[in-house]
Amino acid sequence: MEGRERIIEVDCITHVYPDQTKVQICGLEFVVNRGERVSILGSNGCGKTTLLKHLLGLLVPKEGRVRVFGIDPTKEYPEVRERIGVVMQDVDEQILGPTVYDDILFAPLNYGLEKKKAKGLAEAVIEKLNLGSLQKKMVHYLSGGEKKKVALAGALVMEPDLLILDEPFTGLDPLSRKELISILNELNREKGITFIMTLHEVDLVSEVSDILYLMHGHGHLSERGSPEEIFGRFKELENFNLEEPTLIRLFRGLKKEGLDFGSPLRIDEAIQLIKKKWNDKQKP
Amino acid sequence: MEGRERIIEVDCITHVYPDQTKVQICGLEFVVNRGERVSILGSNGCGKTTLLKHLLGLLVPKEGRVRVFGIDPTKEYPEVRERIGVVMQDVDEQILGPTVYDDILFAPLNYGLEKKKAKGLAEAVIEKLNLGSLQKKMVHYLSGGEKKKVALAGALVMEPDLLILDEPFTGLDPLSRKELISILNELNREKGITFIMTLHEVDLVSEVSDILYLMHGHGHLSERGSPEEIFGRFKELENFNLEEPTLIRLFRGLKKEGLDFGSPLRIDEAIQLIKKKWNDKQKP
Amino acid sequence: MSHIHLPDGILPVWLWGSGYVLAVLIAWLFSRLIKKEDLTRRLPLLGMMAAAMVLGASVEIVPIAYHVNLTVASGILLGPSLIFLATFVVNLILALFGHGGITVIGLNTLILSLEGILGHFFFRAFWRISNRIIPVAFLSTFLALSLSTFSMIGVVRLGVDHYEELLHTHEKKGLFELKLLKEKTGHEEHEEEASEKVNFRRFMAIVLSLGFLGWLLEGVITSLILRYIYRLRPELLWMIDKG
Amino acid sequence: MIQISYLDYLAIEGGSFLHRLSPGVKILGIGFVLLWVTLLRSLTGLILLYGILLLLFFISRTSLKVLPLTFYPLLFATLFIFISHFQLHFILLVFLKVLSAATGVVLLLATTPYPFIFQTLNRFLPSVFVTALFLTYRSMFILLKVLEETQHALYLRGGFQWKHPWRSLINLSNAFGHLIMTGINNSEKMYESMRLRGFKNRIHYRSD
Ligand SMILES: Nc1ncnc2c1ncn2[C@@H]1O[C@H](COP(=O)(O)OP(=O)(O)OP(=O)(O)O)[C@@H](O)[C@H]1O
Ligand SMILES: Nc1ncnc2c1ncn2[C@@H]1O[C@H](COP(=O)(O)OP(=O)(O)OP(=O)(O)O)[C@@H](O)[C@H]1O
Ligand SMILES: [Mg+2]
Ligand SMILES: [Mg+2]
Repeated sequence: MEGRERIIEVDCITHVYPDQTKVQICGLEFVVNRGERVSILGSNGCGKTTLLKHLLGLLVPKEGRVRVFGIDPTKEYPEVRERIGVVMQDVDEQILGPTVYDDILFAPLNYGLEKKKAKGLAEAVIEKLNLGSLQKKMVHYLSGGEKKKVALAGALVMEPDLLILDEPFTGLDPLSRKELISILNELNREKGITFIMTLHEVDLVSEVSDILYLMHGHGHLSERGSPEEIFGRFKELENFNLEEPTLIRLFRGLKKEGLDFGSPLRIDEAIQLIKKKWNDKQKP
Repeated sequence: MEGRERIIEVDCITHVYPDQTKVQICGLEFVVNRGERVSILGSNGCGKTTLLKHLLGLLVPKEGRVRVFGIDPTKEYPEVRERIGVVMQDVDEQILGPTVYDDILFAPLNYGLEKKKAKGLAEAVIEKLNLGSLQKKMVHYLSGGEKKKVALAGALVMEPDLLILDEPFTGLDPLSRKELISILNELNREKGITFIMTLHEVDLVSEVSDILYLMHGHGHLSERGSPEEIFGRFKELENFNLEEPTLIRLFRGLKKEGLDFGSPLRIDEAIQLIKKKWNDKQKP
Repeated sequence: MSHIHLPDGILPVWLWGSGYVLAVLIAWLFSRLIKKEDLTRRLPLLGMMAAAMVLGASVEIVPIAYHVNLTVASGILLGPSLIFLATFVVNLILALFGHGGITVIGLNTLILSLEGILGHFFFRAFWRISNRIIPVAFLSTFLALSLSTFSMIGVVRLGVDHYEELLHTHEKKGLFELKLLKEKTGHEEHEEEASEKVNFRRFMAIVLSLGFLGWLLEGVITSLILRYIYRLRPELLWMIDKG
Repeated sequence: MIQISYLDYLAIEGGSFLHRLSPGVKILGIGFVLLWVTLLRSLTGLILLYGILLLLFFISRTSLKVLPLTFYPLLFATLFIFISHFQLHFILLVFLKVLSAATGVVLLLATTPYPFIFQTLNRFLPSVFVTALFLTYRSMFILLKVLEETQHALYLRGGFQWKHPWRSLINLSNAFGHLIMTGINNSEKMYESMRLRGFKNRIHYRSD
């Protein structure tokens, strides 16, 4: 991880909302290197969205410093915005319509791409996200999950270098989740796209992230590490209003009963571990 | 299940949205008996919300019949509304504020309870859902998950007989989910409250439901049964844009490798199954 | 109340024509006055208030032909130059839905924006005297609406020659009464049959007495909305001054 | 107001020759209709005009559901007739003027998606104005949704009951404030996302 280009640095920022709610994003420095997949886990209202809004220059920190691609987003965001795709938590107002197709075309056209090129990009992303059947639909007639998908398409269409996603899986059905995960991972693998997301689905964390941050209280960042590492230290998680992933809980339970298989995070891993132990046992 | 009072009956309704999108909730009859915990699973845009809106009399079916507590909700909903608590998918506009406390008091005061009694109820539910610290906050200033919790509080405060919840877990952090599950189950056990919910979290289904409906296409209800029963038939689930719960996938994988432990849905069950098999093996 | 819901083709051409010219002239003037950044920053608020005005205007409270205007609330939030732009947009959209004609957009904009602009200044003036949001908002709305109704009557007055001409040369009964009835929807008008000439005084009496109800209603609604905004996001009310 | 979304739907989904006609031509057409309506005093001329418009209405297979929209301005015309000694000639004249203008406008909207109309206006109106138009239009849908869901919430949670008129009135007035506030918040979010997605000072659209 060392030596890679740092594209995001957040240095202990304080935000005070108009009603005096104070969110202090501090503790650890929040750093993202190019090509990393970063997740942020934390309880409701701990400040995840607040952090992301600072990265986008939508909020102005009272204290502290934010750098995105080396610039201060509150001042110079327009310079980097073409390189950043965003899906915010509240998806309704992000869709500008009138139809799904028009909405996806919005960014390419407004960034001044040629019409033909813009259409090509839009069609590619529609294909990728399986939105063909919704193309012509008016955006205000979509179901909750459909809106989320359209917003994702709008963020992906410009093939950005950095994706900022606030709870992208919320409201998606399981298959769409799986598809989204594989799209994101593919983008990361093939084009080196960096992404930062918040989520509540602990079971998915290990599939979509290299680096996991834990946040609690009002913005306190207290852990940074790989998902394996952090879920390994299971005792602390309850403080973060978190649960361990299902597999971790299963294998911890087994350990308590005297059966120590290890602590896998993925199903195939888990199967291998159990199988191995089982076969080992057979031998003697 | 037989012989119990049927509180909901939906008989093959057709709904046509203004843009001619047709949702036909048909296939199986949708029936809910008093005291049941019912879940509906299905892909994005398949018609879950549409079904719930029909139960609430918010949409008028073009064809077909809906009965809730024996009445037609499009006409006589006000007669039963005190007995029904609702959380819709889009939580933003459901909270009428201005503060969290005012919002939770809203229903009790409107149903003509005395101020003192109303306050008692509100405080009980605030306690239960851990909303103490947000009480005085303006509802427009809440985070996504906090809004969901406030809406849930507003639905639970009147201690309704029937709860209708559209994706109640979406956007909640894991601990809040767990708490909500235990609150719901407690209400069901102690007061016999019936609830109907839609959700996308397959891992939670078995914890919150006796009966599971699967919906696909545009409203087609094709399965009804206990979660165990339905997840047992895993091969069909992909048609529904569904995945099996993590444990089912794990144990199916193990079976493929020649290790048949059974197909549990809950972690404690799973631990017992593995342990038993393990010990059995030790003996000979 | 001050909305002229005239269909196209009834006011004299010179009248609605000069309405357009004046409206465009004022728009041009305002666009010189306002800073570009200020404008873009307040566009979302402008869009939302204009949308609220369109929706309000298209829901008629039938028995008194009254509809919610929200011009004063918008005027307070947006300031004089933006409210002008907003009313222009509102009238154009309403016209596109057939609510009010396309030819009268200019005149409507002048009258409606006058309401918003006056409301804006009244609100600020009264606020210096008392800091109680409800009475201040109510009074500003009431006054602004009544003044704009007078200005509307003035505009209608300008067309009298035209109506009389129509009345006598073309059909026997006149186009002027159209205006009159518009404003007094649902009221019986008995002496009407007798009159062959445009009776402007009676017209004024009816418009003003019905207008009075409208001013009261709008005043109540506006003050409730402003109270809510004052409680939640007071900074919105003074955003203009801080610039 | 539900008609707004329905008109939109018709405009986007329809495939008749009127839908395919360039928006500029259609706007010119409207200008022509209005000119006719303003200047003409002869019944036959107006009957002809209205007939043409109705014909276009059917040729373009525009749903009859939006036809009532063209009757809205008749409300006033009818009242007007009420005091005019009921001369048939005069009644017809006023009705036809009003109907023709309204039918023309509704026809335009039912066959042309709004961005196209705004875009065409963009040629002779300043871009700020067109952007404001666009924002207003989108805000209308946002507000309609907020309106609908606030109504639902009031209904489901017993906020409006004839039994308790005073409480209901208070709830309604609060809901009004809530509505505007939510609308303002939402429009700000919408604007943020426009900026995040490349909006500078003017909207670019498919028809550019
Ligand atoms: N506009 C606002 N005004 C005042 N307080 C706010 C505002 N937005 C958020 N807050 C408060 O700031 C804190 C952090 O909110 P934030 O939205 O960042 O939480 P979050 O971590 O994204 O939570 P969730 O998981 O529920 O989305 C919360 O306590 C919330 O109540
Ligand atoms: N107001 C509306 N107008 C037109 N079509 C609609 C409307 N609401 C929903 N639909 C369409 O009806 C279908 C069913 O929508 P519904 O909201 O019931 O889905 P859902 O099962 O709740 O999906 P999700 O899991 O995404 O919430 C979808 O195809 C959707 O596009
Ligand atoms: Mg958040
Ligand atoms: Mg839904």
